[in-house]
Amino acid sequence: MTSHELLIGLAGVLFAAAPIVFATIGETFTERSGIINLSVNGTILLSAMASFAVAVNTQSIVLGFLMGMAVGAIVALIVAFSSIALKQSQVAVGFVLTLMTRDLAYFLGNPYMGLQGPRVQNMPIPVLKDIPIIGPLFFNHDPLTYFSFILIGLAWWWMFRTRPGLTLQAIGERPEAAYARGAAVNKLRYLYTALGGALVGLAGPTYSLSVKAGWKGTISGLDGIGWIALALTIFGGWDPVRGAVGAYFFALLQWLGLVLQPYLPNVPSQVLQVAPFPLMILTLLLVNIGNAEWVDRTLAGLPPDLRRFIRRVLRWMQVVPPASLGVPFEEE
Amino acid sequence: MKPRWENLAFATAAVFVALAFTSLVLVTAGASPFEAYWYMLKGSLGSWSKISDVLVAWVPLLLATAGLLITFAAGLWNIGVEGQIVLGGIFTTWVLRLLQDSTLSPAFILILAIAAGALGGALWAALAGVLKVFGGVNEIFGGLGLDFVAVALTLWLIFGPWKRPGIGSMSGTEPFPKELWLPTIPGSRLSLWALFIGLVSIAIVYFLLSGTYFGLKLKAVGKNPRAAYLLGIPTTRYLMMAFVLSGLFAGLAGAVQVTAVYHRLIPAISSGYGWLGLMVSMLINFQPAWAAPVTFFFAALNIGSIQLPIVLKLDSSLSGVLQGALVLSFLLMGGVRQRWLKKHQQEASDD
Amino acid sequence: SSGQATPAPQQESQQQTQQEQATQPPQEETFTFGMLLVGPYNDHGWSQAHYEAGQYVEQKLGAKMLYVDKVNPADRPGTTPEQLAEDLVSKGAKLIIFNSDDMKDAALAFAQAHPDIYVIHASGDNAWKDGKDYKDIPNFSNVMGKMIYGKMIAGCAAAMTTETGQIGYLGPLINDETRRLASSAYLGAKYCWQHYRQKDPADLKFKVTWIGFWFNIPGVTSDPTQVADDFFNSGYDVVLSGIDTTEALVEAKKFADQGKKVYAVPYDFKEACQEAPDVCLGVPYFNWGPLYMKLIQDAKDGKWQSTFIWAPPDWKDINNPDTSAIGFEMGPALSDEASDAVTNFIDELANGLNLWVGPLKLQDGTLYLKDGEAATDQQIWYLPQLLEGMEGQSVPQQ
Amino acid sequence: MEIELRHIHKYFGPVHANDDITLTIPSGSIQGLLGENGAGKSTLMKILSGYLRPDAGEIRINGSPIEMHSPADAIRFGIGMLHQDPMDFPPMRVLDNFMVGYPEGLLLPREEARQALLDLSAQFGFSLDPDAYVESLTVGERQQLEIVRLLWLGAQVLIFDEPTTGISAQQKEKLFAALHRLADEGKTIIFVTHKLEEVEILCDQVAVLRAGKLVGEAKPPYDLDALVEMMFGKVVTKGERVSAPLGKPVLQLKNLAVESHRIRIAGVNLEVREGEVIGLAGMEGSGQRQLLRACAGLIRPVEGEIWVDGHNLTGKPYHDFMRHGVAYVPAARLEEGLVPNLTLLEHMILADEQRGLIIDRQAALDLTKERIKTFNIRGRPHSTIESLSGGNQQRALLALLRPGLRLLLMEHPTRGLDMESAIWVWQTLKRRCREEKTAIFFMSSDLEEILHYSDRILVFFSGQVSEPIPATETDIEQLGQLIGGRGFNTPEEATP
Ligand SMILES: Nc1ncnc2c1ncn2[C@@H]1O[C@H](COP(=O)(O)OP(=O)(O)OP(=O)(O)O)[C@@H](O)[C@H]1O
Ligand SMILES: Nc1ncnc2c1ncn2[C@@H]1O[C@H](COP(=O)(O)OP(=O)(O)OP(=O)(O)O)[C@@H](O)[C@H]1O
Ligand SMILES: [Mg+2]
Ligand SMILES: [Mg+2]
Repeated sequence: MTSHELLIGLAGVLFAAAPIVFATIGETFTERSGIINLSVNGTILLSAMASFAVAVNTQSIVLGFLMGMAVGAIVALIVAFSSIALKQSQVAVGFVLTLMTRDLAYFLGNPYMGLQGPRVQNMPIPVLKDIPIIGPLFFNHDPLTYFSFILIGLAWWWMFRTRPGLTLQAIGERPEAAYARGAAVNKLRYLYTALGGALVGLAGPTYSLSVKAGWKGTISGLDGIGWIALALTIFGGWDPVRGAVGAYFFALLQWLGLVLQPYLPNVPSQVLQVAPFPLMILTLLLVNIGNAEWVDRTLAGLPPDLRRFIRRVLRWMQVVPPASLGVPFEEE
Repeated sequence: MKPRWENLAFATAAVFVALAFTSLVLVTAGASPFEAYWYMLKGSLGSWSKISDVLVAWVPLLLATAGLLITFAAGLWNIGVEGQIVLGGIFTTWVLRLLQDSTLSPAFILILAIAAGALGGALWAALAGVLKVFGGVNEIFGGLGLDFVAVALTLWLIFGPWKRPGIGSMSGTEPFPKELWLPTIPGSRLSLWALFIGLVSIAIVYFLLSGTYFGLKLKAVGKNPRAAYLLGIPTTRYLMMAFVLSGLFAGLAGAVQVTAVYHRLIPAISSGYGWLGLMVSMLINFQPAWAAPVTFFFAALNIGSIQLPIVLKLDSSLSGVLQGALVLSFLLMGGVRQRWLKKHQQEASDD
Repeated sequence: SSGQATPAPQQESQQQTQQEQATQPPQEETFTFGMLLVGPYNDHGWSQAHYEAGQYVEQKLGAKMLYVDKVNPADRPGTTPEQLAEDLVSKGAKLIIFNSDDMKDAALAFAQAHPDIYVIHASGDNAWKDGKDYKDIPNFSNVMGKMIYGKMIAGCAAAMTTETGQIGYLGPLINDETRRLASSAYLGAKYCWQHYRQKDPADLKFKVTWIGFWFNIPGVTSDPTQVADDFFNSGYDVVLSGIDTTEALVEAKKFADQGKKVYAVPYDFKEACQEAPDVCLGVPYFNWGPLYMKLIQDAKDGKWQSTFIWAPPDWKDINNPDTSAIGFEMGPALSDEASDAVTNFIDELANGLNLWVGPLKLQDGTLYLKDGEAATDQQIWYLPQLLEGMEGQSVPQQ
Repeated sequence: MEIELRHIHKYFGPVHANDDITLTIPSGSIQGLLGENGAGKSTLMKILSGYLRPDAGEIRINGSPIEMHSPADAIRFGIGMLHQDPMDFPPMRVLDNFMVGYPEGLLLPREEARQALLDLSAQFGFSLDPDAYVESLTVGERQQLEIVRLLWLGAQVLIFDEPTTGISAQQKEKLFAALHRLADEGKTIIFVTHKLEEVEILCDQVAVLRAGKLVGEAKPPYDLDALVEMMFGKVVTKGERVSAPLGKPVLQLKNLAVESHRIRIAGVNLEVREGEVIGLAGMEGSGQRQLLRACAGLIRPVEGEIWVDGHNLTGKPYHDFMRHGVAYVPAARLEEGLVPNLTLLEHMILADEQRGLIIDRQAALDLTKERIKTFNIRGRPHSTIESLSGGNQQRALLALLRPGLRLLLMEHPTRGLDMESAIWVWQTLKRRCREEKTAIFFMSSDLEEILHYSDRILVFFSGQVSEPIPATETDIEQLGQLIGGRGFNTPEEATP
């Protein structure tokens, strides 16, 4: 494989990862505010279908995207509402929604199977695209991919560098304290759930109007993406940048899975395709094992230096979820 | 006061909401809701053969649900159940392949194979359990990952080592000889043996969770593991047992799929019964007593929905929409109900 | 037609008795047949081709079609094709079409369980007396179009168009059928490359990438979109699709919009080109209508015989909807000289040009056909590997 | 600012937490608020700080009624509250904590905030590292952080809800000095407590709550007995110190060392004998919890040995300790001690040892009823544990303990209980010591409790452990000094 092909291939990875980046960052926002939206997988399918349908009927890509984001936001708000107002389990509601929206997409999307819809066009950035390496890698994409790049930085900046971002961390960490300091906890939770949902919804049209243009019902090949995004949110330790890195890693593995096919004749193709999932489990294991009680017990038996060393390593890997993730908060 | 009629009222309201929503969806698709429901009913309970088909689908769903009720009792979201069903199917197939040419009696081979299926599911669940209990990996994502791995494993086996002579095909592995099928009622696909396994399993689970120390301790561990530990309950052991038992029933579901439904290993051997089982468990608010009827209803919806494409040219994923709508509206109505009760207590205490 | 195996005499007697019980209904009542489609009836691919053939029979014959689509365990959990077929029978179907290799066992089991119902299994070989697993079931027939010709023509169109001399083949999963079709495409491409473009076969790159299934399943198959992109990115300027979905075409369009000169050839369905006309070189498609027409007519008239039909195109006019089992619809993107060449190639085939003659070696170098030896239908049908000169895997990994 | 609370009512389900409270707090003064547990002090203050909304009544600032719907409003009116348990964000850094809730601006005013933090802490002699993590701070430091934060926000009315629980003697002095300064600057201070001596040295006037009602106000010089009577409706006395005769050793700690990523305790040698009560004194997080847990096998020691009844149980898990008659009673009842959603009955079944596979409900029911009577728990066998009052939850917790225990390890056995309940709890505990020869090993942040009920006392200071001090040979002052670290300067001194 020539270096040029490699470059193009990697650019393709960045392109293919864009929707996963959207979904992951969206979920990161939602969960940072203390709400788990488990409906991601179905939401992406429904928003992909709905936005494609709208785009086909109106021939307007923009309307399509708006539709997709609206769908995402609405589904997410159902989760938020049933948790905040009705005190129902977020996991339960989210899980039902993920299955229901999926079937809804298949049912309502039937008439749009295999139709030809509009597609987002590539938009190379004039001068920049000619820079060696950087150019083809980052500046020869469609607007969505650019937005995915921007979003990563934007999300990180918002969460860790702005005052509202600090409040966001606070309401997810300890809502009662945030409330005592004047934060409108539940209003904000609605807001960020909707925002996160909209970003998840954005992933739909990014597929159906760009990355995997078209709607093919059960064979669209989108089922499963949402779960990956959810896992990446944890893997990223609720940090948009780490989450995005995870998304790129996943897309990269997928790509390697096929470019390596000829070179690894004895490796079943399924192995490379499914590799991200064991890897996901492994990473979750690494970032969580530090919290396990038996580890402490075992460590206590070890000689002091080794013990302290391992402790330090474990604490370094550890990711700690927002303390009130999934816990509803009742304002007086 | 009178919670009896209250519950009834809210339940009916929930059903009504769900039907209303689904009808709306149907109308959007330009179909007559009434017709759709009618044909689904006819297609599921309209004749004995239809009912027997529903029962065929009912058994594995019931088994998966039975297992899930145990993990739910322990406060665990065993989303790995899909993979556990698959592994049950794989292990069963494996044993059948090993022994089908042997001189052992078919009955004996079948028993071994089904036992192996249970074992397979239990092992796969144990894996998720170890990750959760000793690795702190949230069972939802551990299980989910293992689900994907299980599917990949199936495809690999079907297109690789276990592929049919010449062709690896989506139709799965070479079907097993008839004598290795669970005997069915003549003229139907329904196996009384499978039915028996299903009913016994749910009975066992009901008994375990309602009457025994094991069930109560499991509940305690589920609701507050740290307190349970201080009360002297071996928490980790109980969590692991929950996983293993749950996986065991899921594995049985897989075994039934292979020995009584498809008679071979197919790529989609789980038929999504794991997901459906999770839905049912939520719908019945994790009470074993309701598992049998509600799973039957869901199976009926699945079978009945086949009429939609045949008669009305509608996509049968509608059944999934209806099932989802039901569970969702029951959850939401549950919330509404609690608010309502709270408000009434408030008024009661004020005056 | 050539591929048809005529039933042996000693068989006919029992088949007669068969038809006694099978065709009682008075003629005037409209004949109802059922069809089980593995995919969505509107998938713009394999299943839709069957579905429209059914409609064709409906209006030509005044027969009535009942169908169920998405007949696969993933989409219809807890149901088996037998069960669905019985449902159709209970609604009056006298003949059932199973349209996928995946329903092979179901079709056989059903046929054996219902001797009074005619069964057609598309793409199977159990009714083939000279086949590897022949089953003697009077009410069971196989049909298949000789897509090998369609693929040869597609390959030719690719070879006439490619500028880089690199042709990609987007393969589904590896089995006899898919090997057979990919290889046919290669043979067609090689022939036109060599004889019409006067180039050395050694300079023709023909690479097959298997995604692992008929369509994309995230985390399970390779992503056809990525595969197509990868082809186009690494210098392959024509991609032939062997899968159910149209990623090759869609992606070709994307690259074309970016100013690249790339093309694609979809598969299965006559109108497939419409999804992206300006990059479509044409589509080799199945035309099941005439085949079903014949068998259903026979069944209706009580002339049914268990047969294996592997029908070649009608060489007089391969796109004749009433006579040709497979066809090749030229695409808008096919240049004039290229289309002339393709037409020419078709004529040569019509006049008996056979590309399945030796010397041909298998991918691992073992001899497949001696010099001048013509392959038998069996040799072609059960092709054990890809042919020498093709890149890509021949057998699924163990 | 002058604050007026007029006819405030607040209900929690059945509980009338605030019952028609009317109170005027002049500006520039320190107002004390006195009352037993559950009297309604926090509730009233939470209402004043907008955290809770009153069911009836109004709040006036400088004579004009104000509308308050949330803490945000209160902050706007310049009212800030230091909650009973610090309302901060342990995993965040001090500086971030400081900035959470800062009203305006899109960007974080990092530098400005850092300056303000350092300046303000300097003014009050606090030492707060902006970049430290809050979880690594002592309760006292966390309070200090809250105080400077409130001042930075420009609060004119500062509410302190029991700020002195679990802070050292010096920290307490610092705090009081700070409060005086603030009052002198014209700020209005409200100081919530149930410790009379604090009222005495600090408050310009005091109001007393009982069972949700305002039962009286007083100005210096205070008549303490009168205040006590107002608080409890009668005179309450702890009664005589009683100690059980000591028997043979139950628990032996040999050069024990415990370590967590936060703190390390080393070289603990101790022998606890039958019927003996040992109290662990010290600020929260000084290591007493770690030691207590180690003695139950909940934490594995890194060095040394633990012997129970002559069995070496070092490194064994808690359940092995249980088999040797050890029981552990945690402070966080609903988090660690009891199982929410389960009923009293089910708790009894779980605590009782298992007979066979199937539960004999009737037998269990009888047992539960009997226990409910003996431990006079206000609740029914089928009432869920979380619906019980704190005190009754504590009673339930004691009712779950099996008879014939050898060693009982307790965190804050009477936290959240009013005096009467506390006294009752100790009566039952002491009875165990006498009749069952049980040894008790407990930690508490209430020095009086430790002094009054222990035979010997261990004092902890940031991981260092004092020699056991006979309770009869020491007093509050000395303990206060030790807790504050005086006489703890060198490890040698701590553990010779
Ligand atoms: N969120 C709540 N839900 C139910 N009851 C509550 C709640 N908060 C307080 N109460 C009840 O209101 C009464 C007053 O509680 P409050 O916290 O004001 O007492 P307090 O005077 O602060 O006691 P302490 O000295 O222990 O802090 C108590 O009976 C308490 O149980
Ligand atoms: N989380 C809660 N859920 C339901 N009811 C509660 C809750 N918290 C408190 N209550 C109710 O408020 C009443 C007082 O609770 P609380 O624990 O404050 O009692 P208290 O005033 O502190 O008395 P005690 O001295 O027994 O603790 C209890 O009777 C209880 O029913
Ligand atoms: Mg209390
Ligand atoms: Mg208080």
